[in-house]
Amino acid sequence: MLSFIGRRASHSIISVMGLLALVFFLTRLTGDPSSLFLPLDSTAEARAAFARLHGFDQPVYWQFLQYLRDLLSLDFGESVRQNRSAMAVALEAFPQTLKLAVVAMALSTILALVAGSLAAARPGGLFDRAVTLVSLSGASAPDFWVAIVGILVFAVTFELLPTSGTGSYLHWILPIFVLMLRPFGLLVQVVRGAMLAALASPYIKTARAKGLPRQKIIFGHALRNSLLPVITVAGDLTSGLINGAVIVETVFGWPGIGKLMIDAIIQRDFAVVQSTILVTATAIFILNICIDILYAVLDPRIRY
Amino acid sequence: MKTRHSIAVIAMALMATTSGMAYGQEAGKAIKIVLPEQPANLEPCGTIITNVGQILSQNVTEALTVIDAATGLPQPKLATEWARTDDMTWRIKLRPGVKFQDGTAMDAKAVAFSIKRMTGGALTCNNMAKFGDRKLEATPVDDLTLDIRSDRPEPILPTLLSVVMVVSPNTPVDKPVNDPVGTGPFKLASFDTQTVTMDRFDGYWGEKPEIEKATYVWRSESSIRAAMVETGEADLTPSIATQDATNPETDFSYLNSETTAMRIDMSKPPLDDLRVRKALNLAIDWDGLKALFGVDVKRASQMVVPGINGHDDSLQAWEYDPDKAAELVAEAKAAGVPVDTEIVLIGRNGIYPNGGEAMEAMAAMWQAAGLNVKLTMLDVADWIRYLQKPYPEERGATLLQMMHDNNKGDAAFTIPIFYRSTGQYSTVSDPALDAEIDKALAATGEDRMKAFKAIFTKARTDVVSDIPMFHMIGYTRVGKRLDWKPDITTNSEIPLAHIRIRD
Amino acid sequence: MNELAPILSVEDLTVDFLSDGAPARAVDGVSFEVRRGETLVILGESGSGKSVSTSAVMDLIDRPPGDIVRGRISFDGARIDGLQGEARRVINGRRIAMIFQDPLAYLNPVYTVGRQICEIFESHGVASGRAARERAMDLLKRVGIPEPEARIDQYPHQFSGGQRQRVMIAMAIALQPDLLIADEPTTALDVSVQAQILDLLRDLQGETGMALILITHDLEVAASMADRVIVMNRGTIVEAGEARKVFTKPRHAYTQKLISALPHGDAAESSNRRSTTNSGETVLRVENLTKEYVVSSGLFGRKKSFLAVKDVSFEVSKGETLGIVGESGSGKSSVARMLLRLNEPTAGKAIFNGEDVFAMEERGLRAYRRKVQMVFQDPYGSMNPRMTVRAIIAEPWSIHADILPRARWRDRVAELLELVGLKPEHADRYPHQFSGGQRQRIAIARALASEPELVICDEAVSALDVSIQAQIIDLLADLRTRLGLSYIFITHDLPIVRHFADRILVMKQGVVVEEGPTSTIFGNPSQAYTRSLLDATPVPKWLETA
Amino acid sequence: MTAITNAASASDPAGRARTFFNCLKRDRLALAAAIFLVILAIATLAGPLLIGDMAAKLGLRQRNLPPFSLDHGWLYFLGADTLGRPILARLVVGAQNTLGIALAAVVTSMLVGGVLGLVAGYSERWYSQVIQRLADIIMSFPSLLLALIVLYTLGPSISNLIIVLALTRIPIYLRTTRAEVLELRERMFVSAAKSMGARPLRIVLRHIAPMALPTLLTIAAIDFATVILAESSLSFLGLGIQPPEFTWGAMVANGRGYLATAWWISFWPGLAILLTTLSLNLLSSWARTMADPQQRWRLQSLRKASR
Repeated sequence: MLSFIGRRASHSIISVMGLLALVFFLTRLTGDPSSLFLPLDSTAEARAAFARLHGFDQPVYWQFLQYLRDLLSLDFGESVRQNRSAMAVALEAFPQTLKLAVVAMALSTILALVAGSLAAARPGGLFDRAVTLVSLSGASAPDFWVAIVGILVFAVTFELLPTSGTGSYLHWILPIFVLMLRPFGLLVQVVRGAMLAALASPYIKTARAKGLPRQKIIFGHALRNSLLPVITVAGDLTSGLINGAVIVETVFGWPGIGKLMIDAIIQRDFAVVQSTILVTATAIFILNICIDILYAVLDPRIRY
Repeated sequence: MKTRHSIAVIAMALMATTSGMAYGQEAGKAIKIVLPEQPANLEPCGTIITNVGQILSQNVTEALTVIDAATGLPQPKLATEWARTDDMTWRIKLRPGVKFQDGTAMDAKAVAFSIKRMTGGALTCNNMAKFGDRKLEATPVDDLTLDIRSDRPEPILPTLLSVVMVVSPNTPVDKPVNDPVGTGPFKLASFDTQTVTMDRFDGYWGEKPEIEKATYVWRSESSIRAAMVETGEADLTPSIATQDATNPETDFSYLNSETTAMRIDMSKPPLDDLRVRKALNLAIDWDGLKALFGVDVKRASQMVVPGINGHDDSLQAWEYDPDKAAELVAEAKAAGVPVDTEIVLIGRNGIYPNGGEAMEAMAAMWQAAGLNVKLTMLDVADWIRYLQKPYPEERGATLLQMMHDNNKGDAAFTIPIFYRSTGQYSTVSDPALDAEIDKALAATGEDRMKAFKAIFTKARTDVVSDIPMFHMIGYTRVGKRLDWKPDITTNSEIPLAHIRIRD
Repeated sequence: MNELAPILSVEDLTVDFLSDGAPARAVDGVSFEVRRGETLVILGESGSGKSVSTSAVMDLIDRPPGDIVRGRISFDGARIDGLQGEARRVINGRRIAMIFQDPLAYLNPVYTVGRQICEIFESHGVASGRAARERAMDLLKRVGIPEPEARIDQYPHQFSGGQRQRVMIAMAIALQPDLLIADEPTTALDVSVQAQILDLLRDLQGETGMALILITHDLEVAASMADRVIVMNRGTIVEAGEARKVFTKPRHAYTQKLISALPHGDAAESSNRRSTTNSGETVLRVENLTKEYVVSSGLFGRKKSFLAVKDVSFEVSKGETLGIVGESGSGKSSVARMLLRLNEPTAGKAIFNGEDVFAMEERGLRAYRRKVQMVFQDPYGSMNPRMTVRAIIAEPWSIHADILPRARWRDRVAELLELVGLKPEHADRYPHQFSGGQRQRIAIARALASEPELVICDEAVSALDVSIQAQIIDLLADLRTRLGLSYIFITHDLPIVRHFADRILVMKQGVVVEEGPTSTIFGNPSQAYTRSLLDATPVPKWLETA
Repeated sequence: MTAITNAASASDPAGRARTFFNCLKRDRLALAAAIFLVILAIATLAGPLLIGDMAAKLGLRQRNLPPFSLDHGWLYFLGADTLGRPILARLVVGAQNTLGIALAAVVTSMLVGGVLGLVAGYSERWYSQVIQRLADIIMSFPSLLLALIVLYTLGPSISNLIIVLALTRIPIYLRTTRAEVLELRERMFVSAAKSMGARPLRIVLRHIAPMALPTLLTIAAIDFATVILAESSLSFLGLGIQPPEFTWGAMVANGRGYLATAWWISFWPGLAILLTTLSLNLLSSWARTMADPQQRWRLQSLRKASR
């Protein structure tokens, strides 16, 4: 197990380094930051001074070597626009996204487990059809559209919820709801499918032959065995959220890392792009390792 | 059954606690302003950036002068009077008894420090862009007097000084800051990824503002900003979209200092032909197009708004005349102009609300007039390559969507950039016009104004290197609690001291 | 005992499985009964409806797609068909219990065996917590699991096949049911383990006096356990009666056919299926073949290795059949896979026509793979389900372009199909449209397509019903004679090779324990292990008790 | 030996199509979805020829015309957009770009991901590792960031949009294919082919790829929906398709500012996206049931024997 984690970690480090290098060179291809950072009517002289100040006048490979050298001393660079350490900027935004992602994923996983297994208990029944239709519809609507309509309906028309921002628990409801739509829709399908497969499996016959109560068969035996595929999908969806709650962050003014990353690349604030990537990629790799460990915990047959 | 019942109970309880609750309105004289964009930093040298200026200008930091929105002329602020001592030098008298928020006295040395910090080159200063390549040198004469010398005659230096934010001499000279200390009526309290807050500065030299505390937040969607003011979550939001400005009680329109236009690349055929350029102006259904920009926008005939020194009120904008346009195109074609050449219309994403739709509409109208116009929408970075010299070598005939903002009161911030052959955005190359522009820039008073007007007339009728579209309208939603009206300066500053709270 | 009223009686049970077309009748008008303390064996080949009948007793048939058309099931005097919910729970697990063929699949993989046993006590309200655990421990001890204290917290996959079946039995007898239904309980097990499990069932029955319904396709198992037998074929009962009578004087033609196909018995010694054309010329010589696997085990696993095959040497002559016999884990299949270079050996040589197979490069290997073919245990699995029979048989020719010109393929496929006893028009069908025996014929046709010298049969008949096994072996023997082939015939079932193999190699834990001519191995085995394999073959019950 | 199980019906194509259709009829939701998709396909292919010109016709005098009125002709039945163009015509024309982009992206990512997955799964050489690390990198590369970088470096165009969308989906196919291959290559018929001397290329193409394909196709159906939504997200951020080209996603994004005043501008394209993706999801779930022998009976008309 330890050797497995070690192997995974070393793979992850290779991948993160590859990712950083890729991002470094790709972002440098997107153009000169001075044209965006300085006002339109700045002089060429001012632009040259700006480039010199931030090292953009050096060849790209040289910039990369310097970046690597600085990385070794845990210097992740300065944000050109925010006038402070890029890593500090990224680490400030990351928990905001993480909070959203964790809550949204936890809720949608739990709800999907309940709804999906109830649907699978009577496949083709009214509840099954309703759950399928509702969850898939939610997953099929453009999220920004749902978000804006949600604000207009719940915050403006009925004044039940705040429009946006952070603060009280009420501020969480709409963003979480919007974030949950897609994971919930997909997970319900996964749970339902896995449950149907589990319910048709031999050990369920044994449980029935043993005279176990129905609930115990469904939730104790079938659901427990359906968890693995659910966790795989939930893990992928979580990585997606960590990387890309951009829409929700933008609409609801949630100061997360997704929006930060997008803004940073739009403004060519390269150091911030690098730092956000480093933070999210590390988080995702840690998440993946956690999922592998969870696998081993949930399925005693898996040994690394 | 039982669970369903309890869900209903929870839902009811939730509604009971939330309905009728008001968000964000803190008791007392505190207000919340919601901006379209997060300020990346709060460096006082970057106040010409809209979201920095709207927070800092007139609130935390003040300049030596301030531009009068109505006349475009500089008014005293930290400077009380100024005079030109020779061609190159202005002598400034400072307001006595002014203190920075850190307790330091505002004196000639402090102002010289601020000018040096700005021009020294140790940090990237956005506001410097307004000075172009001028060199400034400030020399204190006594405590409250200083001389500012420029490397060439500068008739409008007092106007330029309105972008020089005076900061405490304790500010680091070589590093940008996010905690500026100025002389303004408000003192910065906090700045994080969600809010900027500021408290009233009790040692302020001027009239004590009514507001005690201000909070700034930001949301990018206009409809959500409008909704926040509507629900009382915020008190004020600048620049909402036309379609969101639906409530005449709270939504104020004001002519801002922006002028939208299309720049015609005069160097490439068929755009090198005057008839084609005129046809471009005539082929647009201006009244129809206006609907996209908001009913209150003003049709523009020149690149500066009324109130700017040099604006010609008598200059008429082009009218919609599709027949005449077609006629001109036909004429040009007959004269051998390759009017069928593809003309690339370059739009910029998000340049102003409905900007993309406006480009689509204009492209369609030009196509209807018989011109081969193809629309391409570019991102800022790509778009800038076409905006600024040196232009891309491989470009063909282009029309470029642009928006010009002159809020500095003088056409000198407009004319040389667009019409002088060396101008950064210029496609004009006319030595006679260059000479005329140079003369106008050196002139003062009435002469200066007349010369500018003549140039604008020439640009509109004889040169036609651009298609001025509209003087833009900003819509600001102001909560009913506040007594304040936006004006032309709102795009660059929201002076909290002017805001009153209704009882 | 026979005077007692039947504990279970099934009358006129008819079960359909529904699909798009006409319903498929799985069980048709089946009636039987079983009394306390009695063992009823339901004997039948796959698809005969024997499992469906007993599943109906426990309400384990999913409806739909299952559909009980009619029938009446009474238990201890009361009707139990149609019972649902709580009423069903009183019966299932408490009064009737069931064990299944494949305990690895039928045990929940994610729970410890202890938990799965305790669950019965808990959900029937008999005991819980520590008490339940104590009782589970006793049960494990009773069914012969060594060190139950340690093993109670282990998961099903950590047990061997026989132990898993013991765990299943422990679960089944937890509440001392009146009736135990055992559905092919020993099918996947080695003969020696099978004997132990059958003994255990017999002992338990003796202790508790429960009734036992044993479902099996294995005539010997049936004979060794049954008081009474019913024989099922295609959903109906073809013969029923006292075990001894049915086995010694079968009346129905189907039963007669079954019993005559029994490959065991001394008559096999005079079988004509053995080779007649052994020339003595060596085709393949294997020397010191060894395979070592590296495995890690446990949560913080250390690397461990074990020898799957150790120092195995043998020779195969032209026209000869070499039988390799061994129980699961004996390394016999590893030998086969290495000989085809599907796995690489750790050490050793295999000389085929003078060349070392393990030293062959790409080219030589391809030529070698023409000359040596394999017939796999599961004919269905060894054929691509998306290919027609024609494409399957022609595959060797598309791999080795020089065997046969494309124009001749069609005719040759027809020839080969006829050779293995199928019709040429079968060529356009897909594997799933054939029965198990037919599929194995197709697999043999494919093996013959490249005109091999040596065919390796890895458990080639183990998955087939008894009556089919004999047919396939006859076919193989016939082909050997006609085409001059050599065979390596790998199996776990010693009696099967008795009348087919010329020489036999007995393997145990990767090592050859005994080697010799077939008659010597059967008549006078020198090794205890070989003897134990022969002895483990069940003996009919009436002989034992007589 | 004479019995050949369920002989003729399953192999003859017409019979199979009928069985298929019968199963579709049994699942009302899937049937509705299929009908919707067929109508959509017809409209997408034929519509632009008939009313394509109308989609670009300006009508600044009828900006934001409300729906459900026939005063301006049936094309304006769903209302008009911010430039007064008929929404109905734009929906039909926009479908071509929307579905075309999604289809191209899904097919590209399926092919590239599938091939890489076959290689990574079948080969144990160094490049298998490289492919997997690359997949890891793309998986942890935020898709929107990737989109931005590609669009900034290559410029906005439909083909670049397809590249972006395809690139972000490749790992899904790669990982699925690899997992399938890892399982399939242990299957007996692969061993059989190997023992007959088949070369790796033949084994992969003839035996493994066709078996992995159904799984990939099921994923592709859901992915199609995902790509349509991803494209609309890009449009929301201003990075999607650029005017004058448009997709449903771009229409929703453009109309979002009018939700409070002219809801129909973004509602109809939003509904089109929702119905299309919903239909694909429903059909994909139907197909999964069909493919599972243990579950297929749920879609069959179970005729009981007479009692």
